[in-house]
Amino acid sequence: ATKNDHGSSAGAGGGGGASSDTVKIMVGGMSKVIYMPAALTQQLGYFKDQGVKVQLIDTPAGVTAETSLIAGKAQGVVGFYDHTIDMQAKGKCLESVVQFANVPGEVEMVSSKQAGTIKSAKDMKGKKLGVTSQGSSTDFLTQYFTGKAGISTKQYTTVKAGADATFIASMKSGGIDAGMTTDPTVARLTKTGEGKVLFDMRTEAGTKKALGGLYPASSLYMSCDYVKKNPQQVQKVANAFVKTLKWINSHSAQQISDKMPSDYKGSDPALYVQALKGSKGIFNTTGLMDAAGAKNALNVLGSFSPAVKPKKDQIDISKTYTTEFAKKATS
Amino acid sequence: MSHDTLTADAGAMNGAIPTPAERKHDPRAQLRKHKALVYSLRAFVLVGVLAIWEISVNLWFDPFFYSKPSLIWKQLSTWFTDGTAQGSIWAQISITLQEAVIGFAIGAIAGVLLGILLGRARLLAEVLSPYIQAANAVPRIVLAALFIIWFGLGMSSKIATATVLVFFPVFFNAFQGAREVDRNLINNARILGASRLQVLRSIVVPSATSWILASLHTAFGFALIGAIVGEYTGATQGIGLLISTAQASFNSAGIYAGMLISTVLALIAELVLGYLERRLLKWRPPSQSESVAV
Amino acid sequence: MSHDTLTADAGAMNGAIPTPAERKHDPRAQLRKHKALVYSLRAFVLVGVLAIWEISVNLWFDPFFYSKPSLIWKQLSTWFTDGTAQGSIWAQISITLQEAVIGFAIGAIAGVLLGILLGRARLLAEVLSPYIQAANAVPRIVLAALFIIWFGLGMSSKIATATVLVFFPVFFNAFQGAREVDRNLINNARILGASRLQVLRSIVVPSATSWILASLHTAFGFALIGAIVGEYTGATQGIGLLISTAQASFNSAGIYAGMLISTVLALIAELVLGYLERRLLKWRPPSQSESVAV
Amino acid sequence: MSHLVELSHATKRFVKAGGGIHTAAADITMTVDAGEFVAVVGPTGCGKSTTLSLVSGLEPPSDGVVRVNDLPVQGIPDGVGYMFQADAMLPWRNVLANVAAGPMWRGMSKSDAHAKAMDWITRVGLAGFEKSYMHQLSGGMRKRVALAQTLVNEPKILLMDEPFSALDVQTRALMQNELLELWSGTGTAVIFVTHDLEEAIVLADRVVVMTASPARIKDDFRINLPRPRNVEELRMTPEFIETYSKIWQSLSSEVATARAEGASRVA
Amino acid sequence: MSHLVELSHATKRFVKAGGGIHTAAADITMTVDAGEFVAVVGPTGCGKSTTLSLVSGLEPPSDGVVRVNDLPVQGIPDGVGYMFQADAMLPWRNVLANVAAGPMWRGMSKSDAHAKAMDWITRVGLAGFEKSYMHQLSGGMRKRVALAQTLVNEPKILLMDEPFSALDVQTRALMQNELLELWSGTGTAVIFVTHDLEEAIVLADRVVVMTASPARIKDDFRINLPRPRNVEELRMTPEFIETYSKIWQSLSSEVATARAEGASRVA
Ligand SMILES: Nc1ncnc2c1ncn2[C@@H]1O[C@H](COP(=O)(O)OP(=O)(O)OP(=O)(O)O)[C@@H](O)[C@H]1O
Ligand SMILES: Nc1ncnc2c1ncn2[C@@H]1O[C@H](COP(=O)(O)OP(=O)(O)OP(=O)(O)O)[C@@H](O)[C@H]1O
Ligand SMILES: O=[N+]([O-])[O-]
Ligand SMILES: [Mg+2]
Ligand SMILES: [Mg+2]
Repeated sequence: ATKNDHGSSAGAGGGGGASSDTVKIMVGGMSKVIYMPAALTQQLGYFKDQGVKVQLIDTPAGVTAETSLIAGKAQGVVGFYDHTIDMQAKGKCLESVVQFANVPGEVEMVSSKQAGTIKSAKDMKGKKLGVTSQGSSTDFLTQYFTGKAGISTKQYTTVKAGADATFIASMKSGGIDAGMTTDPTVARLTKTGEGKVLFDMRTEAGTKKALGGLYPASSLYMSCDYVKKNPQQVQKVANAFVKTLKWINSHSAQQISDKMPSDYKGSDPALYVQALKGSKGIFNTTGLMDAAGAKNALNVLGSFSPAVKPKKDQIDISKTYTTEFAKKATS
Repeated sequence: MSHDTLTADAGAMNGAIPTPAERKHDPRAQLRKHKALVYSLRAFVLVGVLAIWEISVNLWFDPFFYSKPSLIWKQLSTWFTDGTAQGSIWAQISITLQEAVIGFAIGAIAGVLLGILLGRARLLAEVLSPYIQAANAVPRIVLAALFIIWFGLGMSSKIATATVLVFFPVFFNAFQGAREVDRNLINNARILGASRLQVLRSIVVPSATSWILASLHTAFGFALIGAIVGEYTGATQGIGLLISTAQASFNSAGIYAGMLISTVLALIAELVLGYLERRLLKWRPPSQSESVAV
Repeated sequence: MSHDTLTADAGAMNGAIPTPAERKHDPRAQLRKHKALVYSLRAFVLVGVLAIWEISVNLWFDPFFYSKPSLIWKQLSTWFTDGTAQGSIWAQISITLQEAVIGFAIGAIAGVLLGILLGRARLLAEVLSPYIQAANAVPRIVLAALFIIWFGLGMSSKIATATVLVFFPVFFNAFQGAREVDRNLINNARILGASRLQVLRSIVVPSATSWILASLHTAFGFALIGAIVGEYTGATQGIGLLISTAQASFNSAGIYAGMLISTVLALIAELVLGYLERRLLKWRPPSQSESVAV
Repeated sequence: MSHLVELSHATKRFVKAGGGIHTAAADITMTVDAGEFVAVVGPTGCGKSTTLSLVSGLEPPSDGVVRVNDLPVQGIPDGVGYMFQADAMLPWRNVLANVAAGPMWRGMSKSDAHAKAMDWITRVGLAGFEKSYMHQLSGGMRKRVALAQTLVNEPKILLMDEPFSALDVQTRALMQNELLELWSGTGTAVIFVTHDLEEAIVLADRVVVMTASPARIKDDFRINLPRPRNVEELRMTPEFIETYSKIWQSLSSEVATARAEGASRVA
Repeated sequence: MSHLVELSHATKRFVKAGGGIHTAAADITMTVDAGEFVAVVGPTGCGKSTTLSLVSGLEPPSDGVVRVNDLPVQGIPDGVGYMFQADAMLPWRNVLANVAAGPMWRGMSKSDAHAKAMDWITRVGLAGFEKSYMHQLSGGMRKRVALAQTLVNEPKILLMDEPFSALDVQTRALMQNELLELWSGTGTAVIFVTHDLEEAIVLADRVVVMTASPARIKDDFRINLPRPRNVEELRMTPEFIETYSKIWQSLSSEVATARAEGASRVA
């Protein structure tokens, strides 16, 4: 593996890895169900089949993944598509190469104690709403659906509740009244009855209800520069991922679970299967971007992200994704 | 009276005209001169580092990652004039400071008490030390998450993180300080009638003071880190959250600005500690370089 | 020869029959007895804590959040027999240990050198100390993220995090230790002909040894934390990643098991350090409670 | 046969550097009664300080028994005062606070303790230095602080390890006279280690001579000079000179042994 | 008029506890030539140690000049040896390593330094203790280690601050004889602080008497006793007794002054 010396990061295009035959892909939480294709492809051996060396690097913070990519320390990221829009606003070119899902896979959960009072976005006034982090996609999505209901960010409290156990504990103890999270946290809260689903953005219908359109999220994105310089390499990776997407579609949650390392299933494998069941539907089979969805994502970010808002009109959405590789992979 | 014990002030008041030699050796003038030198060198270092940073980022590096002083300054002035997304910057500072101060107090007191206790009680120390050693190796970042689960998202989880970070360095220094006490002093005190408790209070604690103070120098910084790591893991307010928000929105100037605020807080705490140290250790012989020749 | 300088062994070899009084006061037997006591008390504490944990979780708490010893044990045996998602557990341990050891070495050496240097160079200390103090208040968790940008995703960013965590406590103790040196000893050495460097090597460093060792007791724990925090921030291997995976999959037993492995590593390091300490400080008068009466 | 202090077959061994065993005091049997002033002399390094530490309870004997007030010594016996050979004052307290420490630890009020301490500071000639810290005093001044610190407690058993060795001749004579005055009639037992035979004879009821290492009791001379004694005058009397030469003979052969040993150990 | 050591109007002031200024030595003017043995006596706390520290270069004078080898003292002058009043041995080194430290710091090889150190350890009567650490030695033994440590360097200017005060009479006499033997003919200048007037007269070419605090030079007596001197024999000669009483008069009035001051300072 090549290590870039940090002084050369002006060439933030990520071309640093070009000479290397290992593709480093950062994953914003390997055991998160929405990023499951990463680990699953590895488990299925599809990278090897394609003759490409891929190293998956786990990081719980999507932002670390993206920063590493821009700094040229990695060649790809499995994470939220909307970061590519954000980065264009900041003058960096990233593009989604394989789009795993056209819905966020996020769920707005309401604590069961509040389930009686919070029935729609309008009821969020004065509540404590959990997000993974201020400034993150979950924060923007929350601002969007509350904004649509006429509630400004000043009218509720945004709480950084993290994901996982801290989220669950916070919901249980009343630290948050509602909050946005993914599987398996959703599955756990539903199973114990500590939380109820308010907006299910794991389905197209639920996403449209909450956001008025699709919102492509889980994806493999890379720096435009790297993609341009290494088309064969990128194609191999895309082939592997698309193959995995198809595999997901043709197998049951239980079968998928059986393929995954036991560590990802934690102490309750049944819960993991439950989570897969809940979220499996978000993945498409082609790896292709839904163009309208991409526009909607720009719309959401353009309303709330301090970085995107002022540049909303200059942003060329077509530069934030490519369907070239996914198309070839499917054919 | 052959004892020449005028204070310098009394001499001046008596209208005594200082001889040239006396004037040359006026310790206060020397002290002033030395202080001026130190402060100007400090300013020089600061300006130098900032200038190198600004220039090198302008010439070679990507401000996206490394930011630069002028951007950080802009970020700070935005925060201080327009406030932050979470409200007034002063509110954030006050929250983080409260968490750090409370965590510092609890951690330091517990560290000193337990350190001195174990330092003097050999069997207890032998039995417990592997466990304390082990506890010290628990990653605080994981603890911060556990504390949120145990204590909730409020201040208490951050205080707990700060406490834990402060406790260990203080404990280990107090422990060692208590063990290093000159045996002669203890023997003498016991002979003079000091009870075990009095030996502890009058001999062991003062002997360990410089050890404890040395650890406190690092400890407030740790308390701040604890509070920030706690906020970073989950919170509604505080500097840690500011940093995390800046990180999430790729605002490197914000990250550095947040860290800067935290370091300024640490420096202010250090001033207070330095004052305390000078008061507590005034009995100490001046080190060769410090002694003021008259 | 009225000097009664038989070693105990020589006495035995000469076939001298120990008098009852001698046998009663056999220092080695006493030592053995004391060690047995210590070890059994340690075991007692361990078993007690584990039992209370297990029972109270069974009765009152939610094992989802608090886990319990039996589950942790199960997790550990899975890891050690079936391996982890990232490969063999030994590989994880070895990676984390390498990062910690290298970070520890760099941080400790830098801390000792700079601490002693600044401890003896007063002006330098006065000029730089506010900056060092400030640097100490930078949250390591934020640094870990920065280090990934600076040093990449490999081991070096974790080593850097470990180094930074180790550096400060060692630095501050070495600094204080260098300042605490008995002035008489330095004067005597200078009179006897020691150069500045020789004074540093022969007087200052040995004098500061107990200070430095005290800080090293905490430092290896910090090195492990640094490595783990680094891995936690982004990695392909290591104990930190194990913990982070366990966290993300609600496996609280996994979190505790990961922490347990890290603490065991710290304890092993402590054994090594303890051995080192006894060797380096063998000149020291035994403390009252330790001295072996013959 | 109740003695205030009684050592019987007391022995003290240390583990030496290198693991060997060094016997610092061997089979010491001696008694001191209330009101008795016993001086101990012996070659340097023979074990005098070690013997005092046995009586003080700071070190347990390796063998034999040490009794104070008819009870085997365990911990520090009541009423013991011990002026160490080495400095042991608290560096972070000034002279006044150091001298007042004992009475305050024993429950006296601060103002009483300070008044009493000030009295003693004056007696040892350090008035005006009560606010000084230890590092600001000369060697002799520190010794006098230690003396005041010990005496302010009015001990019933007074152990003194070369208390006057750092003082100039006249200060020393003054201190000796002061000590005799204070002691006379109080019933205090004094064990006084010195390497100055003159001082031993001038002060003591008995002079105990110790052998070269390991210390054993070699001789025990009773000094029959009349009290109250004036130190300056006594020195010229024929009784004094006779006693001196008797004890000197006993002592000097020990010192010679000690020297010879030192030499033979290398050979 | 080239003297090896020359103090002219040297004064040393300290900042006292509480901020006042204490003059420890005032206007000291004296010279010492190569090969001269000067003893310094004076009341305790008058400023004798302070004067030595000026000559050693460890403390700069507050006023006046100190010259060694005709150069104003800055830092430690070449060829100075200084045996401190207080312990200053390295506790983490054993006796041998402590004594060998000086030669090794000055560039001697380890084996040579150890051989030379061992020779000196034997001369001071500590053979057999070379592996011991400081805390394992008696007070007198520690003093002898310090003596060996200083002499092993063969200094040209030897400053000694009460070197023999912790030794028993006979060891002391032995050490005195040894010192004289070593010194004679070497051209070494010795400044020897002692509170024992007998010792001063027996050893020195000149006895300097200092006043009560702050130390000034009060008298400077030349001792015209023939050399080589035998310490034991000399003590009984009429010349000795005459000299003793002359110096004693000078000294005792100072000691009395010091005492009176101590008393007056409280009133
Ligand atoms: N802690 C110790 N460990 C080993 N040996 C020791 C220890 N303490 C004392 N000794 C040895 O015991 C012997 C007697 O020591 P002690 O201090 O009692 O002598 P002393 O008669 O008081 O001598 P001085 O007149 O020089 O003070 C010495 O040889 C010394 O080396
Ligand atoms: N660092 C200091 N600060 C303040 N005062 C000091 C300091 N060092 C010495 N003194 C004072 O200077 C005076 C002279 O001290 P010095 O040690 O020179 O006396 P000395 O003649 O050697 O006495 P002794 O015979 O008792 O050793 C004393 O009154 C002492 O209190
Ligand atoms: O976990 N930290 O010590 O920053
Ligand atoms: Mg002794
Ligand atoms: Mg002196």
